[in-house]
Amino acid sequence: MSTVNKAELIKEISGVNPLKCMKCGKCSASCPSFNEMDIKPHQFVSYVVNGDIEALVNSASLTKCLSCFACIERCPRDVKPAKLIDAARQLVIRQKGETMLSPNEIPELLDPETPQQLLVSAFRRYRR
Amino acid sequence: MQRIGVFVCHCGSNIAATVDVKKVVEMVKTEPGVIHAEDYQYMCSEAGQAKIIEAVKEHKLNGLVVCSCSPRMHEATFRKCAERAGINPYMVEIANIREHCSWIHKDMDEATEKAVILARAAIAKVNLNAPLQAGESGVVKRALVIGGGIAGIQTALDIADAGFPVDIVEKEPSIGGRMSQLDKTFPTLDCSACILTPKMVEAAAHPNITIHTYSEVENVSGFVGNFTVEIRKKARSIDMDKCTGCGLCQEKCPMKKTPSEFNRGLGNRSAIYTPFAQAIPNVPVIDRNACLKFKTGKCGICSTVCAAGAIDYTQVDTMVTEKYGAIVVATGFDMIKLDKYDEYAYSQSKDVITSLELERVMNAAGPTKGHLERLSDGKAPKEIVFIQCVGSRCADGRGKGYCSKICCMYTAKHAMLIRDKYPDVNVTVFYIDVRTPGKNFDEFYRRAVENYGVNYVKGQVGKVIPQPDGKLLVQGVDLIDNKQILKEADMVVLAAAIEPNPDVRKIATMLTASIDNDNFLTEAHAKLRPVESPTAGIFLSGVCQGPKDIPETVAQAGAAAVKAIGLLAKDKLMTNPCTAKSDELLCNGCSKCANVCPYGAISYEVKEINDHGIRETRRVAQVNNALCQGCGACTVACPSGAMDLQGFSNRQIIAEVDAICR
Amino acid sequence: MKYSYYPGCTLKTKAKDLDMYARLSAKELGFELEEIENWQCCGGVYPLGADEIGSKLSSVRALNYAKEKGQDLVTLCSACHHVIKRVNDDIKNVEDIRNRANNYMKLEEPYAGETEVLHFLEVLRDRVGFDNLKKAVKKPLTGRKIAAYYGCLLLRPSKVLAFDNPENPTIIEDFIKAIGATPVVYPYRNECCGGYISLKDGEKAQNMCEKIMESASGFGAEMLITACPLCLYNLNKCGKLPVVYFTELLAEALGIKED
Amino acid sequence: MPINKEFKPKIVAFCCNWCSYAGADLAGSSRLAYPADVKIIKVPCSCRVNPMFILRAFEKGADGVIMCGCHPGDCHYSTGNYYARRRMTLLFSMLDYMGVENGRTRVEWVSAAEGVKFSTTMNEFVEKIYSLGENVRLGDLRCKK
Repeated sequence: MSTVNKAELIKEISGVNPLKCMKCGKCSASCPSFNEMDIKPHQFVSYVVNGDIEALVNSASLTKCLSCFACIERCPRDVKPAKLIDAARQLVIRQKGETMLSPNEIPELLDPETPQQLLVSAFRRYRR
Repeated sequence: MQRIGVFVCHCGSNIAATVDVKKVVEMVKTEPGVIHAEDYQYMCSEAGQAKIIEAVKEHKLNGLVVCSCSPRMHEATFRKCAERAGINPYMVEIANIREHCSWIHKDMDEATEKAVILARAAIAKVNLNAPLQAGESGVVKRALVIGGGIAGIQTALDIADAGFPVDIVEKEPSIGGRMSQLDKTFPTLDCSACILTPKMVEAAAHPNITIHTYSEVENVSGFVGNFTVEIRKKARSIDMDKCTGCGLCQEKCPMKKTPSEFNRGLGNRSAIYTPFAQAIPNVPVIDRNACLKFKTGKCGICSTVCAAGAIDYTQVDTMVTEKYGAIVVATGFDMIKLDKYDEYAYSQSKDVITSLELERVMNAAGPTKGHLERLSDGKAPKEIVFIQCVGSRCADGRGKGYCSKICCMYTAKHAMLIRDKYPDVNVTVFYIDVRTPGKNFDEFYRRAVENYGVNYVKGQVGKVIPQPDGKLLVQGVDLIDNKQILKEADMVVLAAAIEPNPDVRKIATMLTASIDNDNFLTEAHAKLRPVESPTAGIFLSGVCQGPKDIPETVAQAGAAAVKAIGLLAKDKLMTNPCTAKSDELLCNGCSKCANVCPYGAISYEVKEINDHGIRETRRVAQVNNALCQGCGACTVACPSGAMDLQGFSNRQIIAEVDAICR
Repeated sequence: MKYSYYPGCTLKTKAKDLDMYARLSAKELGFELEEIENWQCCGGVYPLGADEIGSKLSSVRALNYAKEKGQDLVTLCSACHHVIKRVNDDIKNVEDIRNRANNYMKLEEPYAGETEVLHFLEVLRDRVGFDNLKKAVKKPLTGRKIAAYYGCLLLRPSKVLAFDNPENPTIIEDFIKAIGATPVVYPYRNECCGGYISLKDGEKAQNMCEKIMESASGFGAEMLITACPLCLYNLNKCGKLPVVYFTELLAEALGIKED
Repeated sequence: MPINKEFKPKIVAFCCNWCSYAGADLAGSSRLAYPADVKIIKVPCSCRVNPMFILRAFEKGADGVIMCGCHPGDCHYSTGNYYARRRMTLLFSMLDYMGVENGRTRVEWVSAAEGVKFSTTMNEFVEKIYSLGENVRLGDLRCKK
């Protein structure tokens, strides 16, 4: 798939119009995972606009976003950066064989108190 | 049969780029009644108008169709042109092929086809036009200004200086408005009160100005040149003629715990109060909701201490009815409520304040006597953070879509004043863009950065986090460094968006003045008629029309005054001749038309009618042309089809419908 | 009053307390939670993608079940509430999702978002009323300083969840007042606990939970209460202050908690 | 009815002089496109729109008629749009009864500041008319020779 198509696909999956962004940075100011991210929440918009999708799908930020929706709640332009991040994540995990969490890893990650909810949500986030 | 000329304008390339004007000329030549058709670069220009006049003479035309921009733009121009050519100005119709055609369509064939159809509709209408004569109406030589802030005061002074009487209606107990609450003004840093109060005094002393404070406009009727306005003068509970303004009543009033509106609720006032020391008039009012006398019947101390005997608990609201030729709206603005912005902890912490509250804190007459201090514990702050664009430029349904325009400059002012007076206080400003267009404005902002060391950070704040020790942790972002910032501050100041005074919608409805979704009043033309409402005789002054700072407000206030003076200086106004007219032969006197008329323009007369040779005495409708505004409600209500609207007759509109559906 | 009740997977296993105390308290307060038959896991995470349908169907089934019974749907786990409420909003407002979901479901009567989704706390606030709850309290928790932890999922995005003020919520504080204790308001109560990140990056989640705990204890809290099993898990790992489900305290105050 | 690709609907829009005509002007000066099928007739107020005009339009082959006025409460003549609203409600239900579907008639309030609304309304309305196809009903009712 060409880069242009991928950018279009991200816009389609996310339902976000990145051109609405006014680059205020309130998403990055609100993000609890800001320091762990290589591409920061406010930068997602320009990556999609510029069509630099390769960098985006290879970004560590995809797994660092906690889906806490603080950026969605506070964005003054209704751009919803978390939706863009999730759409990029979908691009990765919808490809055959691509996954960010293998069932083999699971046992060692568990402890006696681990709630089912944690596993379910982690699988939703990391795998198709 | 009419002899019609069709004139197709290129409007440079505005029309000609999308509409094949030559083809339009060719296509309309065969329309019934069309004797002549031509196109020209700019029909509205002197040369274009000369072509029209020439064609009228050469072809003995008696009707004109101009295919051009919106009639709202140049209908008046072409009507005057027709008059110069010796034909009745109401024999002109405009086909709007710019706003309604060339500007919104791309495909040339499609746009051309539509332009031809629009031209045909106009031609069909002109075929049925009849010459109309405009009537005359008088002008009441008195103006009303609604709102007594700097905009209203300036407009009133300018109109009064030109020799016309003006009334100011202000809902607060004193004139002065928002400007009276400010401490210093940009870009010169002079004291707001020092430049405002002389104007207030001048207005109060001006022989042509009458000030109604603590009053509201209750009802408006009439039309340009002849408005009738009812003003409610709220019961002040003080005899204004007796009160000497000594202030003893306020001093002795036991109910001192009412939040002061003037100090934005940061301090308290008594139940009997003047909002501020320089109030005009310097006569207090009793806040009946706070007054012990009104709540319990006991007390009455103010009455006891008043040597002048001015206190009158029995006063009631009074109504004043006055006639005006022109009305200026100067209702101003307020800051938005911040209840939807709790991430900035405005409602959670006393040390998070709005910029207008900071003005009061910095003001020597304010709640802290001008000392910069935290409102929670009175301590002197060492770190202050300013947050810009709170509720401005929003598209999320929480805030306003527009830029409030004044915040960048007043924040630079605040930052500079603080750094000047308290050099040990650090000031950080989080901004999205710094917008400082205006004379000496950007220089002013640069001074804050370069000479006063104000720290400007490009980026927004996500959350203000109150700490157990009373400090405020500001979590923001520096987009240039690409870093998240956690900054401990003692005070946070929010540049909250401004919005038009919420009362303005009610007033706009009374005036039938158009208003936009943000509650700003709409101007008649965004560029060429910025101080007039589309409703004739209504003028706009100050922030009610859009965000502006003091210099701009004063300039616009003057402009609004000039427009009002221009109206008041006329002895007669031409009235709209497109009024209703009843056909006595068809009228059966049923009164349906009179019932729907909003202007009471229809009356009945019993007269003898010669109905096809049969003479009989009937009750028939009569339209008073001076009162009729030409809405047409009666024409549709009339069951017998007797009532019709001149200029928009049933036959004319049906001819347009037919032409479009052909 | 009977409500359809969606417990969700964790309430059947690690978070049995959250479920049990809710049912007991409901009975005491005069309403009944009827568990939906054959409910399926909500997925734990709301699928953000506009083209996701399959992952929304389990919620639609639960919603339709409640509709057919003519009942409101009550949830307890924050994640389930978030997912089901948002799916319901999609079905109600997004024509494409509504059509496609109904194509899959092949119901006799299409589901169009008719069911009202209520969190247990909303039932307490809007149906029972905190005033009435206060009257029903037998053993008020007087003197206990309790901090509410909301997390993300109940509050955001507020346009859909419409649960409370997303930046300065009060519903759990009002609940704490109703059961006789003293609520402790602190600014981190709506900050993220780390959520699912704790599976792969435990340290990060711990840092986040520590900030929350520190802020709560700094403002004088003795314990935290929450509605979310994952938040409870993450916060408990941090260990500074005890964390319990709000239903447990409710049962205690109503005098029905067995010791 | 199969959608005819050659179908060019005839759509008449009645706009009041004070609000919606100005709104249409604003749509124009903001270059907010809508299909050329819409042709605007200016009336002083929505209350000037006689139901007869709308019947005439359908009789002459219009496929849709839309009437725009000032928002309720904002009428330049105070009450005109209230009259218009009541008249149109009655007329449209009668037209629907006669077979001119409700989708072919519409009332919309557009202020002078709502260029965007004007354009989106017209786009929606034209799309609706395309989906309904050509209007033949009132034409059939005419006494044809």
